[in-house]
Amino acid sequence: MSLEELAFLVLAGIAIGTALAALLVRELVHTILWISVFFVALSAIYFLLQADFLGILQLGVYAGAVTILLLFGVMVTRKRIFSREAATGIGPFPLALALVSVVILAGVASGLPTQPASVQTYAPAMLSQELFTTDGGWLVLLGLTMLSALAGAIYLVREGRE
Amino acid sequence: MTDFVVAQFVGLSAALLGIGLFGILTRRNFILLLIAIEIAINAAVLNFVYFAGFATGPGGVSGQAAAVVIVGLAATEVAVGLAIVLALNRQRGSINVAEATTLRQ
Amino acid sequence: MVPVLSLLLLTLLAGTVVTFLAGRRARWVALATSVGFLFETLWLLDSYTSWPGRSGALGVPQYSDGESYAWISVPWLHINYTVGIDGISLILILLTAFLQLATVVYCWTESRRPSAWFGLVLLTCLGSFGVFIALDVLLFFLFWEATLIPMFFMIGFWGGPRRRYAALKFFVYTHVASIVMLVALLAVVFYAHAASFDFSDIYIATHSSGFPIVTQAMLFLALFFGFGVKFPIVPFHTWLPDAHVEAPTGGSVLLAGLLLKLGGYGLIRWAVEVLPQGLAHTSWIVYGVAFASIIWGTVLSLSQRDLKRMIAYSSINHMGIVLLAIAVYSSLGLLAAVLLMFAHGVVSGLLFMASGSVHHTFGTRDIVTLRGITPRTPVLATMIMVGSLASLGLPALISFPAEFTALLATWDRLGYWVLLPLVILVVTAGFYLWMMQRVLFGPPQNIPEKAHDVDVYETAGMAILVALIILYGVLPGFLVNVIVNSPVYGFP
Amino acid sequence: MGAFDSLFQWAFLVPLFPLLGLVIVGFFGDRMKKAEFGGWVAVAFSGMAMVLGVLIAVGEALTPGRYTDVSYAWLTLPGTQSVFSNGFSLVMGTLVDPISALMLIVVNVVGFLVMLYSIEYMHHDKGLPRYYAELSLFLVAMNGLILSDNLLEFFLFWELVGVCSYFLIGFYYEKPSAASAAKEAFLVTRVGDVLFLLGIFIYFATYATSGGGAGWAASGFKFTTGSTPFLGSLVGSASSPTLTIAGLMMLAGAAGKSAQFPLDVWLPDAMEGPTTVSALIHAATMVAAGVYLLAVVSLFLGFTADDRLAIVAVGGFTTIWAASMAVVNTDIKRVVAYSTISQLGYMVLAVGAGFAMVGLYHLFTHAFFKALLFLAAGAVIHAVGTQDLLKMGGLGKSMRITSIAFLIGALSLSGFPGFAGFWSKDDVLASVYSQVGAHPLYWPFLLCALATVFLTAYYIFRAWFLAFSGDHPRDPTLPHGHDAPWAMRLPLLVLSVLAAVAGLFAFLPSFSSLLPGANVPPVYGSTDLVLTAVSAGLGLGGIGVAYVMWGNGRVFQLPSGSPLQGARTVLLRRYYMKDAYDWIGLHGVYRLARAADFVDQFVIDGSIRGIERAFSSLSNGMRRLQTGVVSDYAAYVVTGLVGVLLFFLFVAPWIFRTMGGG
Repeated sequence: MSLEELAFLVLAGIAIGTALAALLVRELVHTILWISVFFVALSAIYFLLQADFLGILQLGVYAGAVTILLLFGVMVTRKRIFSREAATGIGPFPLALALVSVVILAGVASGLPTQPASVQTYAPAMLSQELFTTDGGWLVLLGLTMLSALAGAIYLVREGRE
Repeated sequence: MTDFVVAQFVGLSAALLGIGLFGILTRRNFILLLIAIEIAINAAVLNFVYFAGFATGPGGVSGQAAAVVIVGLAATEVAVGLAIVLALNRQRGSINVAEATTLRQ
Repeated sequence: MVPVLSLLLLTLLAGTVVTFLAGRRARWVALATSVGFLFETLWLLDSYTSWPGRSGALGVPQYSDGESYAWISVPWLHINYTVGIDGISLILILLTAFLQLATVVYCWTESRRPSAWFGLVLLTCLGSFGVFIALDVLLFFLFWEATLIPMFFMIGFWGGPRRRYAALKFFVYTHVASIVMLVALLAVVFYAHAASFDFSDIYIATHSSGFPIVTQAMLFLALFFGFGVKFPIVPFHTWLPDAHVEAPTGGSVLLAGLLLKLGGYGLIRWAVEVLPQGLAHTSWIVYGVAFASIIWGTVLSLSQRDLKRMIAYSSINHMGIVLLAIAVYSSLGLLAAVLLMFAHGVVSGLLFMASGSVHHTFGTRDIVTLRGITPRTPVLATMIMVGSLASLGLPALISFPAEFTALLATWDRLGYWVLLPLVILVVTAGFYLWMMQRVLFGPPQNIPEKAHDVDVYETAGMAILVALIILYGVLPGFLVNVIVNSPVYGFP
Repeated sequence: MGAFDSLFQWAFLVPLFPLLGLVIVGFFGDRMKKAEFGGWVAVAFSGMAMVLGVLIAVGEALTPGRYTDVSYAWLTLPGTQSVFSNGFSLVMGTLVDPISALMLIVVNVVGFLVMLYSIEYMHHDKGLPRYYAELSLFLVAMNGLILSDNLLEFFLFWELVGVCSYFLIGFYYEKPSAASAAKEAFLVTRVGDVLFLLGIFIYFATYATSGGGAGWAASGFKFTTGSTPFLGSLVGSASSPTLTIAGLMMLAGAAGKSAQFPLDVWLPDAMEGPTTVSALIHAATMVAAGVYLLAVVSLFLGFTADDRLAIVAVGGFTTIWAASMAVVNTDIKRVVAYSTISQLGYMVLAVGAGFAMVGLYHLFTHAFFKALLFLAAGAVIHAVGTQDLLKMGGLGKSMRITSIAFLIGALSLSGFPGFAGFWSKDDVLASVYSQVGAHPLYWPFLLCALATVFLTAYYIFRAWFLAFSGDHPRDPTLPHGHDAPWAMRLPLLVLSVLAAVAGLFAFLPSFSSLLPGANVPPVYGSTDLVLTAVSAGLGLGGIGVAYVMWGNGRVFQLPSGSPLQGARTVLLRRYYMKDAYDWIGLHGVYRLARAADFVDQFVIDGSIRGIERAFSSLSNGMRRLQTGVVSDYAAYVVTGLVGVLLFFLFVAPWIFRTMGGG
């Protein structure tokens, strides 16, 4: 087991653990903390996969902005700090559903090659060249969506609308 | 060059997707719903990244490009989600998903 | 030569349109159209002396007065306006003409929206006339549906208390059946790779050797269902009593007189002639259904209290005998089937008119409460008696030659099975006599003061039918010699 | 050809005259000043028919033979593969031959007399035009039936006669009992007619091609082509089961119309009609049509041995069956009606034994004395207004002529030596006796016939004594009886004479050619004399016993305790046959119909409504799924996803393997 594999396994364990914790813990603020740890773990995995730019991006966008946004959302919508989140009366159905889908995907995964393979690294220049030339269209689309999302969000939360 | 086993990565993203789904289906609070969705999306981005990595040949980089775009999208999605949360909160006072059924009639 | 059939179709079409627009004078236009149509049909009748016979190796039945104009011709689909008549369709056209005239005269004093009423009456007759002359699948289906719409409105608008339910039920039953029929017909055309939608092309295609027997049997059963529901055959008959009870008198005369015959004609023309092997292999099903209809119709009419409902069930019995005559698949059987259809059309028309007048005069059709109406309304009583005696097959009246030939054909094919319809004949006589004894004879009971005998129009309408019953009862030769000039002759 | 051929051409006029009468009375009857005018028109036309009929009969008597005329193709039908392959046409025509000539006399003479009688008898009834129209229609149908020359034409008029009896029995339609009697008569005869029709099918289908040449069908199923019975020769040898069944069907038809054993329920009830109708239809003519049918079939088409046994059995048993019911009945018309049934039994017995002509001979004589009895009874009812024998009594003094007429009829009926009944009844007994040797099975039925001779004499004289002997009517309130006016008296006189001498006609040389069969007129061998003596003795014995029990005003009271009382009620209730039929009709058929109606409404219709309800509940169910909660929708999406995954991962490869692999 090379060092990297060990690192990967640890990081994967952390990711799954924090994800579960984020969803199961009662305190809303705690979920925000757990989810930020989850994002950091993911960015670490990206670094592991030689996708440095993405790692940074993940850190910046998710670990930073999204977590803060969520925190902000939590703060606004709660009457009292640390109010406990009511456990939902959920039936076994969704749990079974999630488990089944995981099992299926794992089943599919088993078909993949199991012997180790090397990971390619790409220079950020290649990435940016890819983004701005062949995948230019996606970028423009991304831009447009962001713009409209912005307008929509402003419209939704503006004052004076009864 | 670091060597990894693809299956492990796929297993990881499958697990993350499972957790995401579980979150979506069970949690009644809107914000938690958003978080669960974020987890599921990250599972997908992870897929893109490691397949980009394991791809042989120059085309692989488009995987990372796609990952970038999706991360961007996910961010906007959270923003809009929160806008909805705020609006919902102001109008209905609670952000419990089960009560927001006005669309049903 | 003169395109007679198109001319006829034109007169009826023009008449219908003008009647709709004619407002107060609608009844006169309707009368003119029906009289004109009757004369043209009579002219056609005596000009139709011989049948062009069968041509080609496969013995494709030809049609006299045939016309054919291309309608839709696409490389892979040829549909054209083909019309033509032979002995079978001519007799049924004659029935349409007579019933049309009788109904128009009978409903002369219709006060509620007369223009719409007479227009619908003419439209139904137009539709059934079209069905009898159409020799193209699409044209046939077009006219078939054309009869459905006016009848729906007649029952729906002028009907009795539960008319909406009855109209809807009637429409759904018949429409579903006609869709099955259309699909089956199209399947026959395309499956057998017929050159065009024409009857003769289909005939050639289905009779060429390549057509597998199993498909023929399946398609025949589908067609049998499609036509059977209109017959009506037993499991799918429940729409008829409801439709009749709720329909206005004129409506139920046309419904019993014409629409039921469409099913019979369609079965003979498009199912038995086109797929003879089909019938041969599924004959035991058709026999079973025919016997079931005969028994079921009669047994049920025994227990009915409403006069119209009783007559409706007895027409199920009669049409069961028609189905039996067709299923026997011999020239004698087909002749009997057509003759019986004509007879039943006239007789049930008269009976429905009479029961309509009873309802109009005494306010009720309930056999149990009506008692001894003869002293107060002798003319109406005689009409009911003639209708009932004709319906139970009295010799000097029209149904006897038809039933005699039908039962002879059944004996010829099925042997002692014929005892079943014979016993049913006695039961039919039973409930008609019970009705007559209860309604006509016996001491008069709860007769309203204002009850007066039928007025001159109703009498005239019914007199036409009574004249027919007696004329064709004493001299059935006129009908039989015409029917024989048709494909019936080539049958085994 | 004979001198009278030109006369036989006009044979079709015989049914035509009453038809004219019917048309005139029917359409102009009620417009005439007095209702009787319609009656006189009808009488005139039936008189013409009688004159022509008798002329034809005399002509036929002088030059016996078969004359067919007037052929109109009524129905030309295409042949079918299996039978009458080249099609056949049913041709209507008239056939004058010895037996139809005989019947012409009977029907038209009695018809004319009854018409004349009913002018006076129906004088104060309303609806006279309808009465005379229906009576004329009956004469048309009956004459048509006699002159028809093939089975189908026979059946046509046969059913028309049935309808006329339906109208005439139901003449007083406002009386519920009359209306139900009419319906019962028509229904019971219709049962017979339907089986008769089946017999026709069998004859037509099985014998279409037989008989040489183009076959029987080509000639339109005429009764006969040559002088010998057409199928007789064929039948004698082969006793094929189908032919036996056809014969039985004919017997069933005849039993229906002539009220023989199983189907005799309707005749006693048919007395609801006016007495003149009973006299004409239910005594002399219509009921005789059944016997005429059997005679025609046995002469022209031929019965097998089994058929003959069946016919003898039915005839023989009916004689005693009806006579026993007549013994206890107290209604004068019903007594005579039962006697008609039992006398018809004699005729059927004779035809069954193979002596069709003897049967017709008895029919000939019976028509006259039975019509006489009915008309005399009619006169009594007309005078005293009641039909109950126990109320009458001592009318002999006040109604001298009627009582004498009734006496002559009674003597003739009971076979008093010298009278008409004696000759024909003995001839029947003699002919059956001659067959007993060859067919031992005929014995019991001969014994029944002999026993009935005694019973007949007994019940008819019981009626006579009850009505006419004694010095005063038992019921004082009875209006004073007086003899009928001349219009009714004349027919009584004529019929009395005929009842007395009709038997002797057979001995006239020319007349006997009308009855060319064996044993007619009765020829007396040694054994016959013994038999005649026995039957005459039985007759006289019957009269004596009747005198002892019921003579001059005595009323015989059965001791209440005696077992015979039970027997009396059974006989009075007609062996509960009528109740059995009513029970079957009411409980059996009607209940079945109600059950069927229930099934039809709720099972068949219900199933359709059921489908409709199923669809609406399905759509309701779907509606509940839309809860509005976001996560539910997410759950549905995921379920769909899982489903698709499962399909592609597991099911598709499996299908591919099975299909692709195959």
